[in-house]
Amino acid sequence: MSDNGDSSDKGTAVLELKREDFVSDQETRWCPGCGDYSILAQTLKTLPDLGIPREKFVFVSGIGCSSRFPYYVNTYGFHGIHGRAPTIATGIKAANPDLSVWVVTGDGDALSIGGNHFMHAIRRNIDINLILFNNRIYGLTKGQYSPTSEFGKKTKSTPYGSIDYPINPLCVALANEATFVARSFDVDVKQLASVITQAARHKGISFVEVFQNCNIFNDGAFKHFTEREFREDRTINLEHGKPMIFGKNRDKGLRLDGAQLAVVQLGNGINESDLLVHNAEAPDPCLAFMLARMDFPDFPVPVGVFRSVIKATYEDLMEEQVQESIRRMGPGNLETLLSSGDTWVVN
Amino acid sequence: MSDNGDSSDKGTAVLELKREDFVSDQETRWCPGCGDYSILAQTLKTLPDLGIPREKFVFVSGIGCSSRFPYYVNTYGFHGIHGRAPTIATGIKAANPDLSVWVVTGDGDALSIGGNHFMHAIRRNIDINLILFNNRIYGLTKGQYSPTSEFGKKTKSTPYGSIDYPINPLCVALANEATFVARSFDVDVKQLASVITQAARHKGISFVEVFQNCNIFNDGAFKHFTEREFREDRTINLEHGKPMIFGKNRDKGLRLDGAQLAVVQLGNGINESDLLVHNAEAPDPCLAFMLARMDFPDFPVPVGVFRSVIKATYEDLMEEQVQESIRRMGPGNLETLLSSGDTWVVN
Amino acid sequence: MATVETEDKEKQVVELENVTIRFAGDSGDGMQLTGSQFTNTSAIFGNDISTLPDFPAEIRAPAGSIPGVSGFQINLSSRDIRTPGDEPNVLVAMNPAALKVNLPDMEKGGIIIVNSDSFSDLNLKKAGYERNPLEDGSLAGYRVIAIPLSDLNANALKSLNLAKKEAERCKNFFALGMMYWLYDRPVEPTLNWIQEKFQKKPQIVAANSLAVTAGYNYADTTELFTTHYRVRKAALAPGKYRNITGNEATALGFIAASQAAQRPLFYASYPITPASDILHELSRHKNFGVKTLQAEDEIAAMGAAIGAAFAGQLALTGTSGPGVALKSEAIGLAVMTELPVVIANIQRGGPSTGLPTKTEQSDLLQAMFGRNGECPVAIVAPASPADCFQMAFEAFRIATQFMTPVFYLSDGYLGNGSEPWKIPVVDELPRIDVKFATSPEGFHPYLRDEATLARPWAVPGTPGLEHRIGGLEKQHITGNVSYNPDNHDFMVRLRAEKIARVANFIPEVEVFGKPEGKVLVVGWGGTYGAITSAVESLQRKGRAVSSIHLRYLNPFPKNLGKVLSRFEKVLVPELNLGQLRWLLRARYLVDAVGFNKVKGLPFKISELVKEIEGLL
Amino acid sequence: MATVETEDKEKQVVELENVTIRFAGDSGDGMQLTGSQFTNTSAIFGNDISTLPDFPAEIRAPAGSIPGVSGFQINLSSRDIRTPGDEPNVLVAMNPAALKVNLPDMEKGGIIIVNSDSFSDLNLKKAGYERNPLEDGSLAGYRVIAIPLSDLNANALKSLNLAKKEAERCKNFFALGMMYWLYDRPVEPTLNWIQEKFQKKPQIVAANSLAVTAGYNYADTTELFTTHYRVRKAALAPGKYRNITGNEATALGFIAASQAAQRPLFYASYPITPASDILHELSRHKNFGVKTLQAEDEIAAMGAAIGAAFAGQLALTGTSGPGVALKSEAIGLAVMTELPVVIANIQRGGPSTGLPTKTEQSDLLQAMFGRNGECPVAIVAPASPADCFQMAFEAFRIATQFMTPVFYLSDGYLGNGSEPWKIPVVDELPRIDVKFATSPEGFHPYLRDEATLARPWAVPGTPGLEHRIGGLEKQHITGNVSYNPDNHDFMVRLRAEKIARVANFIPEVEVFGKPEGKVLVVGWGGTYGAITSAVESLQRKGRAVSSIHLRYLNPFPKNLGKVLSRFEKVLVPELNLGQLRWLLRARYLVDAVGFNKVKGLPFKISELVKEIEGLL
Ligand SMILES: Cc1ncc(C[n+]2csc(CCOP(=O)(O)OP(=O)(O)O)c2C)c(N)n1
Ligand SMILES: Cc1ncc(C[n+]2csc(CCOP(=O)(O)OP(=O)(O)O)c2C)c(N)n1
Ligand code: SF4
Ligand code: SF4
Ligand SMILES: [Mg+2]
Ligand SMILES: [Mg+2]
Repeated sequence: MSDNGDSSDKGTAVLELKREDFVSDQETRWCPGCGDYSILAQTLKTLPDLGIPREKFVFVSGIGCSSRFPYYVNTYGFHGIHGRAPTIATGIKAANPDLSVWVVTGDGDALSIGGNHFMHAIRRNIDINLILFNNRIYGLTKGQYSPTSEFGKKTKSTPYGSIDYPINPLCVALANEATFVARSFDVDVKQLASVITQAARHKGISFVEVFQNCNIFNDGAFKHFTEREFREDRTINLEHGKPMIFGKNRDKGLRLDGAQLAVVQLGNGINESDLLVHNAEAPDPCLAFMLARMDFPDFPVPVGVFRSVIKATYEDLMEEQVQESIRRMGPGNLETLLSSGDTWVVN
Repeated sequence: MSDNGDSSDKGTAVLELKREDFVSDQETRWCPGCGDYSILAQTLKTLPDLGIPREKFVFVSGIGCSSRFPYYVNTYGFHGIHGRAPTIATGIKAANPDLSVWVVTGDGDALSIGGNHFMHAIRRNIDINLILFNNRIYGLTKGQYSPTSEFGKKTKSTPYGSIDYPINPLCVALANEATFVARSFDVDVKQLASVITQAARHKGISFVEVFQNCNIFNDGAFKHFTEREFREDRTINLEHGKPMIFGKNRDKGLRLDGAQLAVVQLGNGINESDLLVHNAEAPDPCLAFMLARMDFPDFPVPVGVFRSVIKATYEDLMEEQVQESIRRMGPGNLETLLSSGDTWVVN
Repeated sequence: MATVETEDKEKQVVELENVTIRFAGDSGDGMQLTGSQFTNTSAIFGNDISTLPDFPAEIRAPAGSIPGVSGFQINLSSRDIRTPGDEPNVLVAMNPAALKVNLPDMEKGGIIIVNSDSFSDLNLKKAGYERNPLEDGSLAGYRVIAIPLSDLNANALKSLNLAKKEAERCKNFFALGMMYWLYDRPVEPTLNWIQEKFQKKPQIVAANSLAVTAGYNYADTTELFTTHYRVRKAALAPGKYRNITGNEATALGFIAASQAAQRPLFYASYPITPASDILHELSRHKNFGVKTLQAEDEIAAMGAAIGAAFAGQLALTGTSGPGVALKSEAIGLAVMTELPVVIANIQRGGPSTGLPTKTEQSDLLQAMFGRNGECPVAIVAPASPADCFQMAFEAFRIATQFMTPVFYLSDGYLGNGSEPWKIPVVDELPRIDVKFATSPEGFHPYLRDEATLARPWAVPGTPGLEHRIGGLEKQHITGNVSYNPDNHDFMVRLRAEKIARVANFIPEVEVFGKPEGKVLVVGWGGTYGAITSAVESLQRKGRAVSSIHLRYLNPFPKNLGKVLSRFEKVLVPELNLGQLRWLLRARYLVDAVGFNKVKGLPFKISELVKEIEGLL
Repeated sequence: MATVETEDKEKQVVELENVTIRFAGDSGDGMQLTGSQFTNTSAIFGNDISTLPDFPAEIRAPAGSIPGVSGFQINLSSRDIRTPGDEPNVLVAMNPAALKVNLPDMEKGGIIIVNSDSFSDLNLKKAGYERNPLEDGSLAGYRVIAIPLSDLNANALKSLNLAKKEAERCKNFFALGMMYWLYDRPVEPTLNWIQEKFQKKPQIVAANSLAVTAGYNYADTTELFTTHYRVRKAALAPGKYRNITGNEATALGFIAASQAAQRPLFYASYPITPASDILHELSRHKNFGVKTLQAEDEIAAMGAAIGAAFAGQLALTGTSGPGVALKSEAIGLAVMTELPVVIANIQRGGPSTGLPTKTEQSDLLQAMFGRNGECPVAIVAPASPADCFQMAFEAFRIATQFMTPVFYLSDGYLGNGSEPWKIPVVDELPRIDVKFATSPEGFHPYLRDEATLARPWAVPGTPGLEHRIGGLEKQHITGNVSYNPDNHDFMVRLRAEKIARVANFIPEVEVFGKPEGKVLVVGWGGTYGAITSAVESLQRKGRAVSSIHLRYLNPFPKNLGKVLSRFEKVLVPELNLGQLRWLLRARYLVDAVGFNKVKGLPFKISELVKEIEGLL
């Protein structure tokens, strides 16, 4: 009794889809220079190639600058309330597993007011693509610190510096055994597009953290590792099956010393074979957890796909129980149901 | 301007405190045989020895069988609403850092409705002792599955089995960089008492998960490793500075193979020196994270103190900003404040 | 109570028009089970019945203690009744605490059957008795029948040589058997039930069955009982019946709506007393395409329901007052996005955690106004356990016809109470026709139906209808975000008008009694039975009182104002401080007076009669 | 507008009683800054003023676009005024979009000053103009003064050879300078302000200062301006004044309460428009012992406030409507535990996310009823930006005196609007005496004060007073959990009575005008200024209309019923669909009629005058 319906037949012919088909008629209302534009652009670039008819996409968001996203994508969209996008998306996907459901959220939306739903959507492994625009600030409310803001951050609400320690969204996702965990940043458009595509293709919860510059309230929050000149030296792109090498000259790598990661310089005795080889499909998330905790300056900032494993999804398990019940008891008969239990007749 | 007041002088003479002083006049209303009794008993045993006057204790709880706890302790107590105990406790501790604030919560209370507050209390490292009574079921509402119930659990609300994957509270705590993380279970009273004491003495958030048997709705949930005959073989008690040995005959241990933990049999070539030595004070929580993920049957179930590190606490940082402001600007003068900015006089 | 003497072989039979029995004992004594067995048997036998379970506070209390007492009251009658009865005529008390707790409610001179074996010094102490009430004459005003139930039961089961504890567990069945004899009912239905229920445990089948028959035979032979009683069949309307609780009827009503609308039911909920049983019930019927989601909290449940509604399912969430408080922000989103979501609130004692296991009607104004902004929703409320079926059905009929959230206000009394239910004929159920938008031709997400002002239901997956909705103010017709001042004013009034128009699609309120007179009693929700019975008894005495019962609270039925205006006085009895009264006064400027009881208990007919007489 | 001609050396000066000016431009053009500078200067100069900022929707819109327009309206007068003015007499439009958006509000024949440099084809298109309004004669009805502001400003700053973009940024100061000349105000206050503000950036100080003076001189010399205007000092009550916004006054009021009570202020909040400024303001005053906690969400903020109240601090949480919805369950807990917590709701357009940056009064019934169970709280609401100080203070006075949560209902109009504030003399502020329980002698957590029914405030850390509270029903006096039916009924009524008694400790409502007559206009909150001005103007014409303004919404002042009864008609203007009206009707059975505007904008005096006249 699911909603798959027959939409796919009369559905928009998939192959013909172009970027333009996904551009809505609403004018984008982000500040000029906002990192959100780039994420929107890469998403619009990705959608046509997924082989999914346009009408089967649903973009759900909470509240925040980032959460304006659905208005700019010409698919079904739901601009929800603050922090609750994962719950709305869960309802949509559970009701109709045939849809491609996306959540666009911010660091405050997902990790402050929405932290609990974030955690539970992940642990249920419901097949949703959850993209977190992390600008380490509350943009829409004009510049208070967020759960990902660095400790001691001076903002409108913390003139003497924030006193809570930041949350690492990747670690929280991994602690909840997220089956797909990735990270990217707004200015590396190629890598961003590839990560979004992989997230979309993954069946199960796909969590992508995107470092996004808020040039109005938190400008340059990431530039110490995103700027061209030292990007290669200060970030490492995790690629499944590849050794963990980074640096302009591809001369640095990651190695495991005991239970600790270490940055090593390649050459004089140390070569590729000594380095960790990234296995995104490892059932055990512990190494991914270690990688997720790496940060500049001690380590390169890791991006790419940390984890990608397969596990039965919430909506499939739910649908299965329905089908299984029908198989076992037959399709529900209302008459029988109403008169179940002890009955008697009065004439 | 904090509330420390002078209560300590006229405070109950600490040294004289006995268990009885902490027993309230309310009759306990848990089912006979409930694991909660044991946790209460060990807590009552612990409190007198902490050197804290009775009036400085505050026990805060949410809703659930476990959350009835404060009524049975003759200190200040607050039986809150479902899932919100950490927020109330945060308000109390932030308002008056001089108090010893405890949160008693259940697996549903802390991880289902209260998951977000749980996470944020931990990441703020506010000096609260948070004891989670994990019976892997909703007790008070008479037996629905909880976030820690095993996958596929048949309960009143899931006659065909639950379809969400369980949360590991220790992992979530560690992902949020909890400064004190421990685990115990109701029937190992000595270990339980020691863990509670260490939690109480730790400055900063202290998170303790206690496996607790609900003999009415989830009886025997833990007996496969808690029962005397195989407890030593199926659990391992983590002790700081000690090698990770377990087993009736202390003949099994844990070793690190690459980024993986492995159970090894001592003897023929393998001896203590090959085993991991537990370092609860390691700044990096990754190994603790690995240990926290161990579970029966592949591994022994780990108990004891996983992590215990020192980090500035939320309430101290908050108090410091107040004192610092006073130092820098002098104690606030209302007259000056009211007439700050451009003023003019009308005669 | 008209009693007729007749002859029986050795013991006399007394005919009763109706009798109220209360079973009371320790939480562990299985009183709820005993009560419902007696209820079923009586129902099947043909009596009209009404029941009132009374659970102990959520936490289990120690055995034998006052807080541990669990009760179950049954009113059975040969004429049609509407309440579980004001005062028990008979009390079965399995221990001293049960006696202590329930004695105050008893009819003077009533029958008290106690298990004398349980009156140990320890149990007496636990119950707070200095002296044994069975011996100190304090029960002089009642007909006390003290029976060594535990021993008798143990002896009866000797043959099975069970552990003492095992045998003791059956003693409620022994008591049940006795009551069956005393009220002249067959033991078979219970024997069959035991058979089925414990199929896999022959031991238990044997033991329980033996206990029931032994109890029956004991009562038959012992000298303690000189008479037994007969309550004849009631003259119920012809049809097929079953006994049903309000929560069961609610669940079935929602499933029926889903069948009538040919849309799957989606239930997202977070457990809470007294609503959890709806989740338990619905989760068993997945073969009807029902999907149930136990959410991480009430907000998530509401969010998931909104998502499911957007996706085209019959979306439902259920909770109690505190949960509604949490959902309120999200309910506002459902109002702004104009999606059909039913919010079932099984009310309990408030404020805050309040009295979680007791009944109350104090969430009406929360349903009306408990959101930010001008945020109107429709509200319906069932009048009796069986009526829950129809009003649950109505909730979805309105929600889908008007594309609006609808509050369904039941309560603990309705949810846990039971009565015979005339099972509706499926083909006679009203249809709910849900039409999805399908054609892009002139489609606009906020274009409206002229009669209902409902916007189209355009579900994801439909080609060409891609659109975006959300919580920001919507532009009329296009549904685009609009900050235009006039548009906002227009939309705020339009949302209000849409709900007002629901009044065009609900029945007018019917007056019970003369259409005018001195006093009109106005009720809503679970107080229907008590109010109607009270008014009826006064009408029999020729008093100028009538009553109406509102099952539609927002909007009100169109004729309500006219009806109110035809009476000198308006009395509004409520299990709150006067919430409906408040609405009536504001809307109709009628000087309605209240009769308010906030004790976690339903009204007694007698107290209503007294109150009404005061106004006559 | 009484205008007096006088002689000036070469340009004539016209005296005005008051003038309404609106600065409008792109979000990036610094209009809020320009407006507040003009405001301050006028205030210091001695005019009475009232301002109305109008922010664009939360999201930044593209430069030059309609949604990107930001406005700031100032009403300055030589007599006392209460509103920002109905229709601007003067509009300063920095670009076509600003003209397009604001023209409809303009007084016919008013002055329009535009930056002609910004009327490029691109900008015209962005604003949706087919033709250039400066050329197509569409502005014939106004006195248009088109000035190449950008160029003039650029030239003026040449000497500093800044980047073009840099210079362009100063053009608002150039415009400000012009306006200073036009309205005959000194430039010094702004020059000083620039000096201070940009100390560390001498470049900017130079540029901005230069721009201001250049603008002033340009206006002085150009032929475009033939006259300038003078608005004399207003005859305000003697005292020391400052210009203050409602949100600032609110923050100061709470700090003042904390000082008066000698208890530290604890503010827990989650940012939300338009309440965030209170968090920003309070977080700057930690040297008053103020602790501010930015919580993870509104529920956590409420929980933390409850905890802080339990711990003995003046606990405060602030938010807007959607946040209140989330807090509602926890507010119930504060009611049950009877702890003093102030909940500040800076209302905005609803329902749901609604119109986040616009003003509205639609959360009154939510404050009254938005919780499960019978859950009464006290409610106060300031009447003007400056009044926020006193009512914030009052909120804590009531909360601590009665041990109850108190709602403080402000709104976006009050919060962001400003007016001159007569700074109170600290020693003349009322005292708030908070007494903590200290002695175990006969201490009971729910023992009550006879007059107020307040329970004792016994804070953790006090030896011998250890006790436990929570959300379950409390036993009278002992505060132990109680499931007793009569106790529940008693406590429910007692909590209601406690709030009712607040009426004994608040001022009676004063009638503005004659104590009886044909029409009584009843208002609350931010509509005070417009209503009073409208009524006053009609009274001047001798019409039989009076008004009252309610700053205490629950309970109502004791004399309210009597006051209402003395008028033939009662009109209740509200920026909602009639929430106060609803309460008045229910409570007093008075047939109050409403005048309701839900456009996210304040009332205009003129529309109120018209409405009232309709009833006279
Ligand atoms: C219930 C509720 N609380 C608070 C707000 C105000 N609010 C809107 S967005 C936001 C945070 C935005 O930060 P983030 O999620 O990081 O998104 P960003 O704007 O940075 O993209 C807040 C606090 C709201 N809209 N609703
Ligand atoms: C807002 C709200 N939602 C739901 C409930 C019902 N409720 C009470 S306790 C509980 C869960 C109890 O489980 P847990 O936290 O594990 O505690 P336990 O009883 O197992 O000790 C629930 C769902 C409530 N009291 N309040
Ligand atoms: S405020 Fe920051 S995040 Fe928001 S739109 Fe502007 S630049 Fe982007
Ligand atoms: S239901 Fe379970 S958890 Fe609750 S008191 Fe009983 S045994 Fe303990
Ligand atoms: Mg952000
Ligand atoms: Mg539990």
